[in-house]
Amino acid sequence: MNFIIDPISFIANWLMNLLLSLGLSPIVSNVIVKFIGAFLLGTFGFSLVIFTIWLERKLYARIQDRFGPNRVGPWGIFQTFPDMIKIFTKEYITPVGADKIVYNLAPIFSVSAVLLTWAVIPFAPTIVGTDLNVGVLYLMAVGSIGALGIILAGWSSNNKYSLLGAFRSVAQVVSYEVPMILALLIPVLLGQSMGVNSLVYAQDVWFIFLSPIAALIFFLSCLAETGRAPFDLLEAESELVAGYQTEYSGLKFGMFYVGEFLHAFTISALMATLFLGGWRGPWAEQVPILGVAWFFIKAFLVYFFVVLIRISMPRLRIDQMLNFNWKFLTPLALVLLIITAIVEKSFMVIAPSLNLMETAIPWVRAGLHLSVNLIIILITVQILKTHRVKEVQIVGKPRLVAVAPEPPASVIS
Amino acid sequence: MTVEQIIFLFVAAVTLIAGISVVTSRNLIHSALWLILTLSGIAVFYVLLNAGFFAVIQVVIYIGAIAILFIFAAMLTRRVMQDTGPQSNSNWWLGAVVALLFFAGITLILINWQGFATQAPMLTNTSGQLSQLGLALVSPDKYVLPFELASVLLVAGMIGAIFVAGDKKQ
Amino acid sequence: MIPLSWYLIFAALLFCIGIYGVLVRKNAIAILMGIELMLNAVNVNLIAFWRYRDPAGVAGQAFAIIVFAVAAAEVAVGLALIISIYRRRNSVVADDINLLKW
Amino acid sequence: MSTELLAWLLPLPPLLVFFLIILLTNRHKALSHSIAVGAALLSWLGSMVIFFRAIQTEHLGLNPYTSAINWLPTGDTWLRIGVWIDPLSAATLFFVGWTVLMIFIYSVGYHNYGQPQGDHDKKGLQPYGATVADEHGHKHVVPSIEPMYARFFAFIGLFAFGMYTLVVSDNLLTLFVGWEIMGLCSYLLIGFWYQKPSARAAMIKAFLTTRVGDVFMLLGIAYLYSAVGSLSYSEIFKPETLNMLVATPAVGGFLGLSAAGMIGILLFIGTIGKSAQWPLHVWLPDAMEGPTPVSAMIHAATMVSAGVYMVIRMFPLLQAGSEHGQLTPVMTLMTVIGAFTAIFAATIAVAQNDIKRVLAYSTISQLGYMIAALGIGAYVAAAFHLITHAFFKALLFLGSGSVIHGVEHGVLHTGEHVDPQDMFNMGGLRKKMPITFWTFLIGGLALSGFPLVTAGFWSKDEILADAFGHGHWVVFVTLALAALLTAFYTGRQITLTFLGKPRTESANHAQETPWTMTLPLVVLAIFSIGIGWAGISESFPILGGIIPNFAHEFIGSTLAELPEVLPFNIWPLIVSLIVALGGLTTGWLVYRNQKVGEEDPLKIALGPLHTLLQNKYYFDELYDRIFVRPAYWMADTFTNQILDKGIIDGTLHFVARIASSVGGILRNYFDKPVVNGFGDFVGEGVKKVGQSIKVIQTGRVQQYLIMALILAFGAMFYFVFTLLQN
Repeated sequence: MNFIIDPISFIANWLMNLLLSLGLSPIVSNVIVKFIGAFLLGTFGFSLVIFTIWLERKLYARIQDRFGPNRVGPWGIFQTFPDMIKIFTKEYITPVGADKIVYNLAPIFSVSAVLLTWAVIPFAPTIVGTDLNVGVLYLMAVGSIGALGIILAGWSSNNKYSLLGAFRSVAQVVSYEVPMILALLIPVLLGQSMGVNSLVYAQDVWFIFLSPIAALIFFLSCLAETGRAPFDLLEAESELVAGYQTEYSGLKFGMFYVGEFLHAFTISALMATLFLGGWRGPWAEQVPILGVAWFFIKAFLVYFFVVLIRISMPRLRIDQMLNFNWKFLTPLALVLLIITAIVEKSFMVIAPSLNLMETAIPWVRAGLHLSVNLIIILITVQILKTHRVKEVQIVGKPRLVAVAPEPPASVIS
Repeated sequence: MTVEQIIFLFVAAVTLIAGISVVTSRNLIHSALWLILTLSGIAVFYVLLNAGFFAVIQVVIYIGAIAILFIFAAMLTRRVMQDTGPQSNSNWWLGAVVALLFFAGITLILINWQGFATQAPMLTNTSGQLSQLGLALVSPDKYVLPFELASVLLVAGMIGAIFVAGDKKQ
Repeated sequence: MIPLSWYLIFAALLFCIGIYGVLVRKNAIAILMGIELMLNAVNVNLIAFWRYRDPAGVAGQAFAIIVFAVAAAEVAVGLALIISIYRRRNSVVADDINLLKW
Repeated sequence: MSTELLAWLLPLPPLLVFFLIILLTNRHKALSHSIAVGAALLSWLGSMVIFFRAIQTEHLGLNPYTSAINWLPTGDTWLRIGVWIDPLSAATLFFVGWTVLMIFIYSVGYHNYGQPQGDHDKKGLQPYGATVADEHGHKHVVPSIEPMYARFFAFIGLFAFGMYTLVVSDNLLTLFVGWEIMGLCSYLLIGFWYQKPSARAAMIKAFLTTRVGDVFMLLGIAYLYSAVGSLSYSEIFKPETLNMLVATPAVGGFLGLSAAGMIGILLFIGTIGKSAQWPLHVWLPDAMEGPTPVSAMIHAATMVSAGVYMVIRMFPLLQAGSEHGQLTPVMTLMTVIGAFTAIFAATIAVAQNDIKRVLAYSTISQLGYMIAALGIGAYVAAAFHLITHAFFKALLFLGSGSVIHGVEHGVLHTGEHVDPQDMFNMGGLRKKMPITFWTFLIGGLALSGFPLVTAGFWSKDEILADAFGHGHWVVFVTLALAALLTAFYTGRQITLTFLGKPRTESANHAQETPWTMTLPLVVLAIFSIGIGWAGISESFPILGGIIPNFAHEFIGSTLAELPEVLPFNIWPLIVSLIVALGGLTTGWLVYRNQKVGEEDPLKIALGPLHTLLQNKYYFDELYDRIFVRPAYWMADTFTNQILDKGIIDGTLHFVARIASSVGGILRNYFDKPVVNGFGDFVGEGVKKVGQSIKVIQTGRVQQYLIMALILAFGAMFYFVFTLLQN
């Protein structure tokens, strides 16, 4: 294990020996090393954000056929630093009647939720935060904490609009959690384990090829989770000012901002690990660092795609978004889950009798799953077409004009 | 006093204080937050008890869903932002007395219970633990019935909640 | 090592705090929180018993899961009821909800 | 067709007629009377065939035509019924056949068949008349047809069935059946015009009095059956059974009678009822309410003679135990009753004005004659008199019917309101109704015993001769007196109705009745004369030997040993001559020139005695006071008032009152205070307790929880400290 192949674990061992040599008990030293590792991971997360902010603004510009930030540093690389400084120096304004504790706690929650997911993502066969055997479950838990942060922010800022924004965003986040979890279950099912690292190991054939639909559902629901792209009603500029972030300013607002961007990159990282085989690549086993490289290439590829969607897609209405989730994604996810389970089970039963070559088995399995998924796609498309026709007719009907909508009593009395 | 015991005591203290503050805090939202703290404390306990799966489940279900529900409910059912007046009803001391009595009673019974001070046995194979649990939950001779009943209960709860709280206007 | 008694005492304490919460709090939602506390205390006990009495078996864990499910359902329905009561009676104080008497 | 089978079939045609008319041909008058007369003809033909066959057979008495079948299972043996044709029944069949046929034909005319429907005739009342307009257009009233025409024929058909079964039967039971059917028919026919109250009273009176007699007769039959074990004649008249009966004392040791005596008396009482002898004679005069053919058939020819027939049939039983002519107690009783009834009825007949009532009483006295003859042992004479009497009495009744019919015709014609049956409204009908007059005259002479010519003379003379011969002086004298009175009232009747001048306008306009009524009269008249010659005793001075004494040989042979022929004695002959001619001439002399509205000379002569006779010795009033009023009293006051209302209702009311009072007491002193009280107490108690406990239910959930927890703690406390201790 030399430095080139696996620098991080090398450093980790070196540090461990250092501490032991200092005479600390193994447990304590182990704790310290783990602590340092966590610290490094956190800072790496934040530093990534700086880079991705610049990257995204550049991409926006290029897509919109303009240059984007190019004043500070070559190609505007250092543009994010003056932004950061600007935010840091902004004045802390806490609204009157705001619930102090909760008001300050909210941004911490939202950022911590995102950072916690990084603990589980494996960059390389040996480089991973903690290899929890319930890694996927951990991801779900952390996802829900994010929602909590939003509510508290919206509530504690003592402002009707922020509360309204909070409710809308929480509704969106919580409802999109369901299809995300269901989509997550499929790789777990295929990989026979809940540990993220073991999932990556199981991906001889990338899961995206086994069940493209699951990948699609996961990708879409994660987008909704982060509140970006077509689903960005959280702080839709044109409507509710900045949603739940209106009362925040200064560093607190920065925290939210960073949280959001980091979350965008995290979902692309997750997408990469779960469906694109994570650090799987030609020599990833032997050279862990190479695994890291593969991982980041895939992650940035998905991230590019996320940004692309964000730029090009128009914003969805809240009812369209919820209908899309509850009437399309969730049922599709459920059906998919059931069918893949059946296919998987039947394959395991039939496989021995087919006396295939040892190596061919995963490919046959992949082919089977792929074909099943294609069939499902065709059917859903067909259903959507018929539904589409009905939709047009309904919309076509003239609607009563100038009827004062009754104020919803349930929201705020 | 091993590290583990120190952690146990520390976390127990934190959870208990959070629990008491849940019960006594004046602001409903604050008590909800304290509740979240206690729940996470209990999640830590699960980790101490080598039940990692349960810790995560605790976080997902309680903190992720139930706490949020509480906060939602708190917000939906408040006339004015701040709660006013004493939060506990008149004969609170009777409640306190009963709680203490109960605590005393339970501890007494536990003390008399012979298995009270058993030490933690060594955990052998923890690897298959989770899958074993999963299998137990769906194998007919073990716990499939409660599992199915729980699912029925959840569906019923869902439908009930929607129906009861659903806005009848539209 | 931590003996089982500590967990049981801790669970009992948490349980009694829950009882106090239920008996004393005016606000219906606070009562529900109290109930949540009690349920969690039970869960701790269950897992503790599983860990200390029968780690090989799976009964404790299964029961804990069922308790999770029940707690979730209970909260959902409870809060739904409270919201509908609030909508009709404009008050969530337990004392006001006293119609169910002779 | 063997005689036995013919005998079996004899009664059936009238029965069929009865059912046919009742059920089917009730509305068709012509059809009904034709099938009725046809049936009578059939039976008449059957009886004539049987009679002539019986005459040809030797010693019919010893071996009569008989056949019997098992009818009622009495334990392991069977009660056998069947037919029994011996000389007596053959002879009876002869006169029954003839009289029944004649009366059927007569009824057609009597009920004015062919006349128009009555204007306002109601069912159950005598047809009054119909106004008819002849070719000149002026109206005059004509007698109308009987509304219940077919019904009459049905009943007399049933009656004929009864009579034939009685005559033909070989045992006492079917005899009794025939007896009862005739009783029923007499009841129905007397009360034929049931709307008339007098007819209704008469029918009930007839039925009840005959019923009294029948009860005793039934007792006799029962006693006989229990003694002998069978009722058929062949069994009873065996010498050893007769001796056994004589030997065994009567059940109750009644007056020292033997069983045979007892049975005889009981059976004889039946005959007293049926043949209207002295104590039970009251119903026969009132029976005249019925239409005349009924009176003729039932109350002259057949039914009443049925009683005598039964006694003749039972003669061997009644005579059992009498050595060489000495009278058994039954025979003495018969003699007494017979003689007394003869004189008694004759005296009443003299004072009657109604033409039919005179004949009724004469029937009673003639029956008295026969019973007396049987009493003294003159078996053949009685039987012979029975036959002759049937003929001329039927003739007299039908004659009176046709007289009444004629006078009624006159009444309708003149519109006078006068009683067509009262002899004092008639007179001078000789010229108006010649056939009726001559036949009635023959009948009257036969009844009074006009010497040598009429049958009545020979039969009555026989009886007187026997009485004289056997030395029964008292009987001889009374019968002679009765004969005198009979001759007198017959003469009175004939002179009043036929001779002299018509006393009323309607009598003046009386017309002769149609042929259907006069033909039977002529036939019966022939028989009233002819039949007598069949019984002239050989020892009669001149005419003795010419015609063999058929009656004696034939009818006499029914008895085991032929009764000995009495030597001729001149005295009874002289007496009967004097009596017959004297009575007739006095009757004619007294009433020769009776004027309209004049008093009855006899009334003047007898004065109070006459009123006594007119009112039939007040027997009706006597019976009314002895039997009828007590019966009513018994029914109304005693059973109804005292027994029913007083005792039964009384007790019931008493019990009811007690029950209600007890109920009241219970209600007020036990039910209300205790039971209701308890119920209320419980109810109120629960409410109060509920009230007090209500406080607990505050509606606040938390308080409930506290209470529950405290209780739980209590339980836990108990558990901890007690159970764990030990």
